[in-house]
Amino acid sequence: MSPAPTSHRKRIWGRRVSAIAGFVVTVFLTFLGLLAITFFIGRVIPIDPVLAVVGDRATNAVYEAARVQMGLDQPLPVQFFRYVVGVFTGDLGRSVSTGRSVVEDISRFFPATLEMATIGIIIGVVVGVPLGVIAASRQGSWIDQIIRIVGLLGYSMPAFWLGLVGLALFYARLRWVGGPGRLDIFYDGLVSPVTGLLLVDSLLAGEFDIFFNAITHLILPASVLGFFSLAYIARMTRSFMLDQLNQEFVTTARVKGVPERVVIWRHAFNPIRVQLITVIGLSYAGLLEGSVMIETVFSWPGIGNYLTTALLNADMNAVLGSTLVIGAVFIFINKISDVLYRVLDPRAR
Amino acid sequence: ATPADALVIAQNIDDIVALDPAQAYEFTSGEINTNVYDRLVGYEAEDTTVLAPGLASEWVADDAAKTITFTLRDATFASGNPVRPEDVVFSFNRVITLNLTPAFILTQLGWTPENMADMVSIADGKVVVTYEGDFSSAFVLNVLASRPASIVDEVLVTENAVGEDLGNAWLNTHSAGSGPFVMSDYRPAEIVRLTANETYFRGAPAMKTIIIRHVAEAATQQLLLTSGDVDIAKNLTPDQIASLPADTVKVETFPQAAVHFLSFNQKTESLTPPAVWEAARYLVDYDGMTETFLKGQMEKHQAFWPKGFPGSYDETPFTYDVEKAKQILADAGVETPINVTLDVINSTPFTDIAQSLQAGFAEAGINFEILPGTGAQVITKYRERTHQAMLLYWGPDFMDPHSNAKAFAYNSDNSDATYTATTTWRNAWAVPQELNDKVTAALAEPDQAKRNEDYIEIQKEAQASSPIVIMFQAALTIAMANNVDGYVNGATSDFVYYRLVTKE
Amino acid sequence: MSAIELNNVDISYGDSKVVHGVNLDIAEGESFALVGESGSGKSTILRAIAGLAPDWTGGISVLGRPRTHGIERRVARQVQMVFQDPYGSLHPRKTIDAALSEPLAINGVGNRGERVAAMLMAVGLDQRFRFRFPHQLSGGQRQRVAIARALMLEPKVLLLDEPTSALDVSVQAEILNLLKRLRREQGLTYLLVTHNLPVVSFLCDRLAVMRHGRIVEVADVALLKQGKLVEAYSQELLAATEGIVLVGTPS
Amino acid sequence: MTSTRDWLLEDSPTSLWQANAGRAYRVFMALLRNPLSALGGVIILVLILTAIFAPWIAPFSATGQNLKARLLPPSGVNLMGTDELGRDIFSRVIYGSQITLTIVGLVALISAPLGLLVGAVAGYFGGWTDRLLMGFTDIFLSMPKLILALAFVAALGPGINNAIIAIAITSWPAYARIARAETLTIRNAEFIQAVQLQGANPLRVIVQHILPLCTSSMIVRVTLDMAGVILTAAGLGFIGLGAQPPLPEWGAMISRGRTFILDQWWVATMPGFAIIIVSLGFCFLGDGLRDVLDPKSEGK
Amino acid sequence: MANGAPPPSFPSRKGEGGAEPLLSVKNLRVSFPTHRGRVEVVKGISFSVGKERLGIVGESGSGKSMTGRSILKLIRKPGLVTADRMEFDGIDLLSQSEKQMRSIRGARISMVMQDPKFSLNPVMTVGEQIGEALVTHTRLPRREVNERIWAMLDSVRIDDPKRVAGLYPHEVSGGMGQRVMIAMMLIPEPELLIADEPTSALDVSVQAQVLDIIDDLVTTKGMGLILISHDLGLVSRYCDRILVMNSGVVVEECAAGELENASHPYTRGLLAAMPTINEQRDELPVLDRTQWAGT
Ligand SMILES: Nc1ncnc2c1ncn2[C@@H]1O[C@H](COP(=O)(O)OP(=O)(O)OP(=O)(O)O)[C@@H](O)[C@H]1O
Ligand SMILES: Nc1ncnc2c1ncn2[C@@H]1O[C@H](COP(=O)(O)OP(=O)(O)OP(=O)(O)O)[C@@H](O)[C@H]1O
Ligand SMILES: [Mg+2]
Ligand SMILES: [Mg+2]
Repeated sequence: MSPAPTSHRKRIWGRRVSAIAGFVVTVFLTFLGLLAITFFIGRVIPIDPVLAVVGDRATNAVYEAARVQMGLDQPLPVQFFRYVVGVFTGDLGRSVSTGRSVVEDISRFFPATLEMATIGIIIGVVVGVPLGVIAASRQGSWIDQIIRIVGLLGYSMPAFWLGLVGLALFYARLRWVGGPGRLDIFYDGLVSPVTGLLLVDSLLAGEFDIFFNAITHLILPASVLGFFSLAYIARMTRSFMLDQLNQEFVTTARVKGVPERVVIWRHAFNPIRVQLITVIGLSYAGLLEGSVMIETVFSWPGIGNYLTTALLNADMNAVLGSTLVIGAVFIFINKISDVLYRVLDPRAR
Repeated sequence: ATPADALVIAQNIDDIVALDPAQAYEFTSGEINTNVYDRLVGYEAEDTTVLAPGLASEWVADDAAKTITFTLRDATFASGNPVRPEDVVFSFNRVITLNLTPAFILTQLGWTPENMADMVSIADGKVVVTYEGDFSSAFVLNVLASRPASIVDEVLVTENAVGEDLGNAWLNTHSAGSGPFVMSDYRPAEIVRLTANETYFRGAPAMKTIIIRHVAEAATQQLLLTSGDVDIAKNLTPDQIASLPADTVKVETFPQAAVHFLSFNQKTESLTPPAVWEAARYLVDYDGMTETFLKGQMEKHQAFWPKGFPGSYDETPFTYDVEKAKQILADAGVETPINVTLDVINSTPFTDIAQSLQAGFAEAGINFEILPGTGAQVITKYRERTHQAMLLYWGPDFMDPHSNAKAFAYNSDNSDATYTATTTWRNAWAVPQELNDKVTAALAEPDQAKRNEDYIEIQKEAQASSPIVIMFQAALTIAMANNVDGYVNGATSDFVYYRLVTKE
Repeated sequence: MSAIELNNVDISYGDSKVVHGVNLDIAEGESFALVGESGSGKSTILRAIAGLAPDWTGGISVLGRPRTHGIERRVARQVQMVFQDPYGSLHPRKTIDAALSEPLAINGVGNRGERVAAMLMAVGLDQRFRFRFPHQLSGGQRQRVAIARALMLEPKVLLLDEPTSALDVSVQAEILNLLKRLRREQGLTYLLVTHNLPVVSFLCDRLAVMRHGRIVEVADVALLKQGKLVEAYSQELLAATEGIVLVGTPS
Repeated sequence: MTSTRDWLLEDSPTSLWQANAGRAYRVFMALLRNPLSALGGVIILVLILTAIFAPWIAPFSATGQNLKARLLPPSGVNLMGTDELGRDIFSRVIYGSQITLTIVGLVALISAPLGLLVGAVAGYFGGWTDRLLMGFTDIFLSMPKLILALAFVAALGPGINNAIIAIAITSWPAYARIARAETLTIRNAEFIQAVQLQGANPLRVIVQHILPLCTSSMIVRVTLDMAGVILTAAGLGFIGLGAQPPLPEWGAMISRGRTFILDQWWVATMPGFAIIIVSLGFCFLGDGLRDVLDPKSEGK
Repeated sequence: MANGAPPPSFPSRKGEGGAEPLLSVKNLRVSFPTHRGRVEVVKGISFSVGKERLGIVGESGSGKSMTGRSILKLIRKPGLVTADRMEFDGIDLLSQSEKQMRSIRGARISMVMQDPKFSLNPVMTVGEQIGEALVTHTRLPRREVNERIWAMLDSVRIDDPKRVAGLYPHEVSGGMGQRVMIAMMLIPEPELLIADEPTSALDVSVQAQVLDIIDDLVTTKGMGLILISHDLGLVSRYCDRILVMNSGVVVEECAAGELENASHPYTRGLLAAMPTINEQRDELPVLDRTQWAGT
């Protein structure tokens, strides 16, 4: 039962190395699977990608030349292999609908979405978590019912509808917020993109006007997104909290005479932080893709818009590239919540 | 509110694939090319129906020798480089060498990469254009007024060429023309910014900046317009237009060259009887649609060459008459019901038209199963001739009746192998030889008046019997702020001009 | 022939070995107890015999035949196990009838309805209970059902893992009586895990005391009754038990 | 009446049928006792009845056009107004319930059992089976769901059936995860070990013993997800890849009506309300079911 | 015995209890709604405790824990507690607000919860949780709090208090968990301790150790103890007085030493049903529930 310490350490090391290797392999395989599925879906789409390049009136010669140039004359496995090789050398190919390299497109569109989704998730967390906690701690009261219903509404409302109504009300009628797009026309193109996140770039450039203008444009779409994540987060928080509040150790805390505030936040809330992180991670990832609908309504030059347009034009490089990026973010977020899980939950250490 | 010297437009611009005039083939890129480049001759903002001198101040046509000699005016590109005959030669050569989509417009003139040195040359500081084929110089001038014939700045383009691309990549994001504007910024699916060219030979435009902002949602465009954050909204529906506030917004209507049609693929057995074609003409509720959801957006038109252009045939002999259609079908012994699919682009107003057609045709026992798809999807199918019925539209490639006659009344080889981008071939309609001949003859007719007569004749024939039912001619209703003046929108997107716009 | 024979058995869970070199020989018809402190590996031994802890070395044979490492049908019909937790050992969504028919269905035995009825009778449960769900039963009733289920296949050997420790004395008595009666009637062999010495005294013939994964003592129950266990740890157990058990129970 | 009730609540049922009916009855009563879940149940019931009796309820046909009566505001004749082709929106909403119900039903029928099976098998066998199946599941999970659905529909061609398939394909992985997690907790339960000891083969253990326990949480989850399914279908309709015209699918109706949202609000709003109400109905019901079917509360 | 616990002792301290009860309860009822209407799980029991050791025994589900919890008003909606009287040291517990209860809980009455596995917060260290009980009711510098925690852990015979204080509940064994629980409830030095099955999870040898610890503290600090268990032997050994409960009712009350002479058939049945270490009976007598039903 007591092996020599060196061999013990070796075993731990071995385990750690194999854990890391396993992790890398699974991530890699997940990526490859992601690529393969998107790739093959893309190839069976009944849309001819060549047409997106040459238009519908091109002559046969022009059409064929473009086809060969796009590599579509090769057998599917070869195309896939070429694509994968490209991906690992940082080349996602060229988008036929914008005519630019996909990497360039994504580096332009993705930050816009990221910015919106991030503000959205911040709203969702800052509002949703306390709401969930309040609802749980007053289970059954009217305030709980209202929070529940608000939460369920978030599940039941079409996002594009809410976005349009929001625009009509807060922008057109009340003029409280900026309209569609990331900035007023007047400010457009004044700061050169560094990170692509306008809020950050404008601060870096010291352009506070632009910063505030960007906020007025961002706030509405982010709030709409935020509403959906808020609904989800509040709901999950409530249900986690209820689970905790019914636990014996909460009663134990009460037996000690601990104030209710401490019971709720320290005893009931602390244990669910970990679960909440997973929930938040999930809904953050959800927001990234959920922005597809919102972006159309708000003319937001984001990745969701890019992706759908690309999809509808069989612009497969663009579709693959954006799916890859969003998928990568999904995987990344999942892993981050795994790591945080380990850091925050003593049971998992 | 928008700045006084800037025109802000809300428009769906995600159709842009390329902006290089040698490659551009979409509506929006056509618009931008027109405002950024000049051609030797062209239809100008002041009157879009008259062919006017462009970079060529004058020209001499020799129909016998099949040459036209152009004298260039004294102009400069926006870059400051002078416009030289070499630029013209370079520009035409580029199109033929690159051989991208719109090249076919120029290759009609018999130009090939091999013979270009002979076909376009410089003599005495003038450009001599030679063409080959049975057509008149009038036709050639129309071709040279088209988009791919735009003149680019050879010096600037060559500086920015990469490898063998003749500057193609660079021109897709920059401009190198002599037109009234310079494209100063283009971000796909986001924005196009045009800046005034102060050295434009017709005089610098009043608007210093034109901003075309990508807004896909019509409702959002409407919001932006009524809020005063844009000056023009381009893609509003008739219903939206009807409800705009008259005190701040005005609406202008521009007839368009595009015709909308319903066509039957002749590879579908049940759609081959001419009686079905004829009955179909009585099953479209032309007036019902144009008076309601197509109001201001389409006009009833039943021949392939649009109204308002020389050679058009404006009679509309068919009306919605279910009984008559039933009679025609019964007389011909066509068995109903006929069940076919109808492919349609899944956006307004196409789906609405399709649904209206569906309701109308069902009355006579022709049942459509509507298959909406994205534009790309529908075109893919169309190109493969795997559709059954199709609801689509056609805009001429250049403003000569032949452009449409070829598409709607000419098909000399209906075999699968010889793909042709005409409506006739794509619907597998083997046009009767007699009609084919008439189209060829009209093209070669040097007398303009006679030529127009010929086209009217061809249209009458095609209207009487063809599996293509032309229903409407499009119109553009564009809503703009009251203070915007001088916006010109000709019959196609190639005729959109911003240089006369002023704002009070 | 011995019912259960363990020959120098080591059992591990993953990397940690929890049972070390255990030898046991239980005769057919015997009732044998395993006692010892918590975590000493008592349950683990039972699980290994049943096939639920497949990671062992050494020799285990049941009714004279060596046992393989997984779950075997043949063994299933000879050896059955009753678990400690009456609440966890019955499927919450299945009626008692279903739980008792299941072993018959698995092993293709016919005439199920009657057998179930007879078995319910044998464990002293009224037919009223037949179509109830487990949550409609008390702990003791559930444990009877669990015993009944173990007996459905008419095994020779019953492995009992603390079958009464979750129950009250009053219920415990019923179950102990039941076990004693069944053994008498059906000639069963018991291997019973417990840390309750009076239970051993009531139900068993011999006992083994375990500590830290090893058997420290095997003794006759008579010695236990007389408080004459040899090993120090056994004595410690005895002392703790005596302190708490009421002295001079009425008999 | 009382005798049926007594029969149902009988403590000692005399047959399996009575036992199961009694359990169902208790669940049902518990649901009714919670006002929100009762409301949810009523909404779903109304939805089902509406779908069945649509031809009798709807005053007009769902597809009959009347171009002269376009975009009329709600009135006594057209309760919810008319749409851009002069069709009665109320009638379309009524007929739309059939489509919604079909979508919801089929998605649930396809994805939940699939997810259940994959998850249970992975969880039960563990090891390589688990790694393989879950790897596959994770790939699907790590793909943006909506995008994946979009891609599938784009590949299969637009239409309601393909939309259903696409949504089903994208929703099973979540169920597989739940089922796996649940299986992991059940797998080592003593009652599972007991059937293993009786010689049951894995198939039997999974199908007869593990799956029934996963179903209640699955039912809850599926019910709660139905709102999402409706919204995804609507989203596909919004992009034009869902139901084809003239089918009165609510999402497609909103999508078409969205250009009118500023001036003829009812065109998009009425089907919007329908979606919200039905989704809410499913959410309420799911919430209630969770409380009722929760094994922790089962015993009481 | 491992740590030389004192031999079984039955000191008589009954007099104090009789004189001025610390807690007196009269006609306590606890009910819960079920689908058959409200069900009473405690049906009007009365008792009083002084500075003595009161044992409550009874089978599972007889309402022992509910009795203990209702004293601290820990029963949450929809559970309902009523009583004619529930007085602790002159304070009417029934009329106390939640806030006032908080100053009583822990500081003056505390309760060792039944199951240490679920009764300890999984994400707080054992030390923090013990300290919390102290910090809530007193103002002490951090250092002193730590000292007290270690001292307390030491007094419940935990070998390495400093290390154990830094552990999380899942890192301690069941026996240690129960000792931690006890430490946590004793550190504010309450006047009355309710111990609900403090040893149910332990095997006999550890059980004895733990109970000896409590007993020791009761004796030295002079507090009242209510010991809840289902084990007759255990209660009779560690308590002065015993209440026997059955389905929400007290069926017997007697001094611990006189348990053998208990008169109620239920109590007698329980006693008889226990096997002994030197068991000679061939069959254990089982409770005949009809005998005492209706009490
Ligand atoms: N599945 C498992 N994985 C790893 N270790 C285990 C597992 N099950 C039990 N153990 C360990 O094996 C040892 C023996 O456990 P076992 O359950 O056999 O003890 P026991 O004698 O039955 O104790 P108790 O009286 O508490 O039931 C313990 O240290 C336990 O922690
Ligand atoms: N929330 C509740 N709703 C309904 N009944 C409940 C509730 N909580 C407890 N009960 C019931 O109250 C009765 C008494 O429970 P209690 O916990 O006091 O028993 P106990 O004597 O402590 O038993 P054990 O020895 O098992 O701990 C039990 O029958 C239990 O089912
Ligand atoms: Mg054990
Ligand atoms: Mg209790």
